[in-house]
Amino acid sequence: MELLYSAKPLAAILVSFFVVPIIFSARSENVREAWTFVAALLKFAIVLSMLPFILKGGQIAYTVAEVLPGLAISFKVDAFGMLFALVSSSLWIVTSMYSIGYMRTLKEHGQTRYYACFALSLSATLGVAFAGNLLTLYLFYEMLSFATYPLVSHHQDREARSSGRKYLTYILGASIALVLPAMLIIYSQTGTFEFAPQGFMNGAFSQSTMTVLLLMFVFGFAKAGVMPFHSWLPAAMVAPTPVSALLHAVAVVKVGVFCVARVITGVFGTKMLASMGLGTIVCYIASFTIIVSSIIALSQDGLKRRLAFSTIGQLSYIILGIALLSPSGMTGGMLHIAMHAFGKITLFFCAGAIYAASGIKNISQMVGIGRRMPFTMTAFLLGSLSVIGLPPLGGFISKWNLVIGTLESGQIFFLFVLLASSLLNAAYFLPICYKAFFCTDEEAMFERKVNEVPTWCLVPLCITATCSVIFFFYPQPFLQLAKMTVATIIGAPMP
Amino acid sequence: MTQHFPALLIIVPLLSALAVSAMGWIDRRWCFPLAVASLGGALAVSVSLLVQVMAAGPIVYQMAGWSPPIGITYVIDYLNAPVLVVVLAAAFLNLIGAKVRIEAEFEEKLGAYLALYILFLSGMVGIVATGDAFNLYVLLEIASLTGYALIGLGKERAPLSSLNYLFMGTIGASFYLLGIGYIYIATGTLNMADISNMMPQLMGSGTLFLALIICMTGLFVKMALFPMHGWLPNAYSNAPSASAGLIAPLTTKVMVYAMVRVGLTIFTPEFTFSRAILSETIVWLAVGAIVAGSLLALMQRRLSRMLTYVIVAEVGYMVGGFWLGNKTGITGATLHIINDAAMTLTLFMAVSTITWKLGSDKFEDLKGLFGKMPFTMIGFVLAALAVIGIPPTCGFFSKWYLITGGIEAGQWGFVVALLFSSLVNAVLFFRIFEIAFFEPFAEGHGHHGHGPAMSEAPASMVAPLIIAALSLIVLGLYTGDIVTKLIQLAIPAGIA
Amino acid sequence: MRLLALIAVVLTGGLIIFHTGDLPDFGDPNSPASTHLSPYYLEHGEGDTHAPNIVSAVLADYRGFDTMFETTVVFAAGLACFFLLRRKTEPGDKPRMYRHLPTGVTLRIKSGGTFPEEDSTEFRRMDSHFVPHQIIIKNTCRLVIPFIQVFALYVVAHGHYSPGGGFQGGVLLAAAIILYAISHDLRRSIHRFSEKVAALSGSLGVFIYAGAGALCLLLGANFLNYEALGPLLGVDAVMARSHGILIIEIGVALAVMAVIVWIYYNLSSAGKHDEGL
Amino acid sequence: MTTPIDLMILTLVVISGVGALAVKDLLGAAIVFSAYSFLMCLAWAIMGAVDVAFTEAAVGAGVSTVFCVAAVFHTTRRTKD
Amino acid sequence: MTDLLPLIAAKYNYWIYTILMMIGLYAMIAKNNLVKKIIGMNIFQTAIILFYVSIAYKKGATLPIIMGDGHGGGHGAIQAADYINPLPHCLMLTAIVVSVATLGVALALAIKIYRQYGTLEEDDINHQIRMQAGQ
Repeated sequence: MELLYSAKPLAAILVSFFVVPIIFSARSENVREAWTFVAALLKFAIVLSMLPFILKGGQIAYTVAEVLPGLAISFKVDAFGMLFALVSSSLWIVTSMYSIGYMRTLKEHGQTRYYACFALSLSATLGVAFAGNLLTLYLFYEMLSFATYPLVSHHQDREARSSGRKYLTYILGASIALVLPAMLIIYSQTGTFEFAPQGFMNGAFSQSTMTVLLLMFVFGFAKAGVMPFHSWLPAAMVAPTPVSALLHAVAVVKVGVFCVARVITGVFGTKMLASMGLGTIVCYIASFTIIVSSIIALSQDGLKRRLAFSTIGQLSYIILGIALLSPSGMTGGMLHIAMHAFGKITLFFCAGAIYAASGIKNISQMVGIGRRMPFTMTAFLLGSLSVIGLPPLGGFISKWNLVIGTLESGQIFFLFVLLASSLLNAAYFLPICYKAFFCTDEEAMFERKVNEVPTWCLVPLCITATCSVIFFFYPQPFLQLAKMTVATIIGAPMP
Repeated sequence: MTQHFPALLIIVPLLSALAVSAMGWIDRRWCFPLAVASLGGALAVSVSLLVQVMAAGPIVYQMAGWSPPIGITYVIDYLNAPVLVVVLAAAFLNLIGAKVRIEAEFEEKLGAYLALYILFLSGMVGIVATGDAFNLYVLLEIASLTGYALIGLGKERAPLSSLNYLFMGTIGASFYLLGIGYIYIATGTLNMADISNMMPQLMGSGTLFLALIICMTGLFVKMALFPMHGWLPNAYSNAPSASAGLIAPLTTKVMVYAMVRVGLTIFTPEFTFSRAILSETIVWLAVGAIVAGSLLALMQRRLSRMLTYVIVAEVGYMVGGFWLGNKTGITGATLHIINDAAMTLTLFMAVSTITWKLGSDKFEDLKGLFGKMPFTMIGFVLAALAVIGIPPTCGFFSKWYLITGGIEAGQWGFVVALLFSSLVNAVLFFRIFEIAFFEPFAEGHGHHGHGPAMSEAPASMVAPLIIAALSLIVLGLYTGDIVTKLIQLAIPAGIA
Repeated sequence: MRLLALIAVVLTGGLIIFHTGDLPDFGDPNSPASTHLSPYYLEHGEGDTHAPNIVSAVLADYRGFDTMFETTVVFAAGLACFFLLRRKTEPGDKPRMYRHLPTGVTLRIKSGGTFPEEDSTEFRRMDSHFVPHQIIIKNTCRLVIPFIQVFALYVVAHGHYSPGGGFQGGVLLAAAIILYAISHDLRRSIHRFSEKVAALSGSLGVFIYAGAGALCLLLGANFLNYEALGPLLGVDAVMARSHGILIIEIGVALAVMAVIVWIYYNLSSAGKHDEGL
Repeated sequence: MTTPIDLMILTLVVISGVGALAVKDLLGAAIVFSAYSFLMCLAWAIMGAVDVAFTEAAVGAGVSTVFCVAAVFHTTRRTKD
Repeated sequence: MTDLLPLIAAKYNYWIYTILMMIGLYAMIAKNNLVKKIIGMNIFQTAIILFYVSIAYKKGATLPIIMGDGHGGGHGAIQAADYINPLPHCLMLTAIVVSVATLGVALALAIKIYRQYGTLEEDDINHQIRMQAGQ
């Protein structure tokens, strides 16, 4: 494959970085939000401009500075990174549209800070997506943690503080206490961090050490929400809904998963893991998370909390898919990043819309809301179907691949895990939709005055919902990107 | 003229210190411009020296024109050229940043204060630049004496803390002097290079080993290594913040530099690390320093006091890194001298700015500070990230080297201590961020109006702070160059 | 605490005493200390600097750089004491004692009262802790002080040939002034040799030293290399070094005298420069 | 035959040093300390360090003592140890 | 006696300096009165000076003042062994100056402290500080 040296990745990252001072210095709200849009569109455009080259099987690399001997802050855009970058940058546009509606409807304070931090966290996200080596990955991972803290504790009340504290304790603590040592040990042995299609361990460690290191990474990237390092996510739901939508359904959590995937494929190498049978361990951890989180989700009454637990489960799908180490499994996992993103963000948008329109957070009070807010609830239905993984929605494709993956790797147990969890998903989503639409008038809990949310909120969630329908029929370019990634991994010669 | 730059490094501050103190009696308005000009000049000289060294290798300057063993020489090499630049830059930034405070607090004694300030600096510069073991002692005393004075005129407990500092400082300096005496007995010379030439014949000498121990003890007292750290927190937290911003970044780091110099240049590494028992003990002392410093910092309820304990821990980093005795560790220690100076400078300047506006640095008074003083807090946050060790700030990379060195040397205690202190630092600083981020709570679901009105300190205070803060990132990004182009060359070949 | 200190001290002392065994015997002429570097000074010292007193030669020339900082240390100490102690006091913040000369009555004027002006002929200010006038002490000191000063000047000027030099001479000069301040009273000596003069001449003294060095540098030689002064003074290199030594000795003497007096003023009056020892 | 004098004086030095620290009156301590300095200066003179001895005589026995006395004069003579 | 003396004399100075240094050190750490501590500090420093001076001494050598004809004529005729080592002497001149400078600053601080707390006893001062902190 040919390698192209270009500053485009850096540009894509810095766009939203440089918009921050402008946002701070903006005079009026409109100017500020206009700039946010400009940044989002620019970012997306740059990412898009790199797409064709990547699809041709190329890679784009750029080195900023060599900070340690033989170890630089460098970017490398490959298919996998591209996939993630596409998802997050495209969804930022939608989300910023949505946040304008949401924040203005609720008259939130400190909106300038809000938009600035949002832009920062997007920079960090793309940085992770394009990271060329483990150091860069870690760098932007930490940057993301800090950039999102003000967003999580946006309301600046006691609840926000305790949640923010929890958020940082988990994410920062895990990354410093687990990931950093693991990186150091690896570096002191191998002396490099450059991701390689088959990893760069080359048997530098014994099996037991490898196991410990792998677990340090899987748990250390706490953003992936693998149990028991998951409970920051429900806590983080105190944030304004757009934050939960983009960050805690797409950017942050997916960054965690992405990091785990990167480490598994780029650092350890699938063949080595397969030969040592370490993938299975991760699979078991993931499936445990999947089942337990789904069961917990059933018991949640707060809509956002339920969504949060569902997210935890879905994240573990991706990890499971990667850790299956079988072609379709990995394809499914990577594809699920995109599909789940579109599905889940729709759901969050809807939750936010309901709250903005009626001030309701709890599911038990949502009986009959579908009549007042038909569009919203339709979108909600589509989103939940996609997350459950039913045709004709995007979620189906990724889950299908996952199922095939379990068969390929011949581990039937995980097939049942997937099916069971799908049933559970259905169990905690469909009742909401049912109650929302089908109920007698006296059951309906809404007096007439509740109406659809402002267009600023409505349009985005319709867009995302439609997208997740489209992706069922035309899952490009994500499918191809995922396949290409898998091809490079599988097709690579043994080190 | 360029061949005289090493001398100018001292002459410029010295003469201008005299001029400033004289001006204090004649026309006080000239004091500050003179001081700034002299520091700027010295800074420029040091930068050009750095360039010269990187281009043409070490420079040796013979004072009074006497060749090395007979006369005193100044040696600018890969090790101290960057340290010189950092020391001067730190003092320069702090002077500009503290202008408002100095003129407000010492209007009567402005001349004396600035003269002491510059003399302190010239002492520090001399310590870094000199190639003569005894000359180092004299300069040490200059820096210390002026330091006591700079601290002594501070808040209520300052005189007592300053006197304790004076006692400890004198013990340290005298021990160093004694060590030099033992070296002199064994070798008959005071010139560093000359001594190191003689070392190979004297490998087994007990006298020299005693000299090593005594010198190191003295320097450890001066740099406040763990058991001897008692004087530091009081002295630094009670000092006038203009002085704290000068002394806290420089003293301990320069002392660590002196330790590196004594260990690598006077006693060659072969000798310094020849007794495993010594190295082991000191590394464990460093571990103690790191752990104790971090824990004590957790107990503090005042920003400046907390930072002083952070310094105690940082000293542990550098001492431990050096006494690991392997290339990576020493690289880390040397790199950390530079980085830590920058971090401490930024932190103390931020604290000085905050106290200037709020009149206090107690935790409970910091509420809503992000709203009040955003720019100051940006600087503070960057520095905090550096101390915690988050890339791409410089703190991460020196810590990186230190930990890798610890792994190579198999000093797991040291490695664990470093990671532990990173975690503790994270807790420390986020506790503050939290207080500063959340205003006094308004009940209900957070939809209350905007934060407190922004009341930022004057630009003359904030701008240097921001510059210092940005330098942290720049240093971080250029770590590769600093290490490969300077520090690696400074470390003698004798080290694995 | 005391026990801890005792243990620490005994351990350190034991360590050092234990090691004295390795040291060369006291006064052993063949110890490396006496054989490596010092012979050069002894054998070439006079030839290089034309100063038979080798200590002066080493002090002021070979290691002149150290000595410059030695002077700076004194100067810094003076600054420090001034900086720490000096308090401006306006008259009338505390009671004062006066003697009415014609009648010999002592009277105490409380704060806020009106004081007679400083140079009044019939009132003389007295220290509040009154020491009876001791005519003998006063006059003896009057007698002795000039001789002390002459001797001090001799010590400074003759540092090349005999023990002594700028520092000792400066201390002697200072001692003379301090003696005056003690035998009479602080105010009068401050009147003679005021604080400002002390401070300025202190920095002037150090300036003479550093300036001489810088002058050499301007003349193209290394810092403090007095040979460069030769053409200026119209003598050969060796004599130039000798003269250079003299110049800086004078600088040191000036600085030390001024600063030590300055420190004494501040210490003896706790920074008020009002009533001293 | 300088040695016995040498040893004698050094012993005296130690005694006076302990004395200076033991005296219960600060003014007395200052004076004893000046005696200590003077003995020390004698010892050095015997060892041939005339310049050092000269300086010590002027500084240690002279100026230092004056400083100490001045300080004591402005603080207090009383002490517990 | 006469044959015993040299044996003692060989190391006597080093013992004395150690003892003095330790006395000073002990006073600095354990004494309670600040002025006493300061005196201890000076003893500590003079002890080290004594050490250097002892290094410099040579048996059967005279003062380091060349008795040549005064015009650099001493060349070659000078035997280094005849003169005491001058280098430590001038180092110690510097050390003495430093010690007196330190003494001055220390006393200044002591006066300042007395002005503030009205006592020189460390434990009283600490007690007062604790009282203030208590309120």
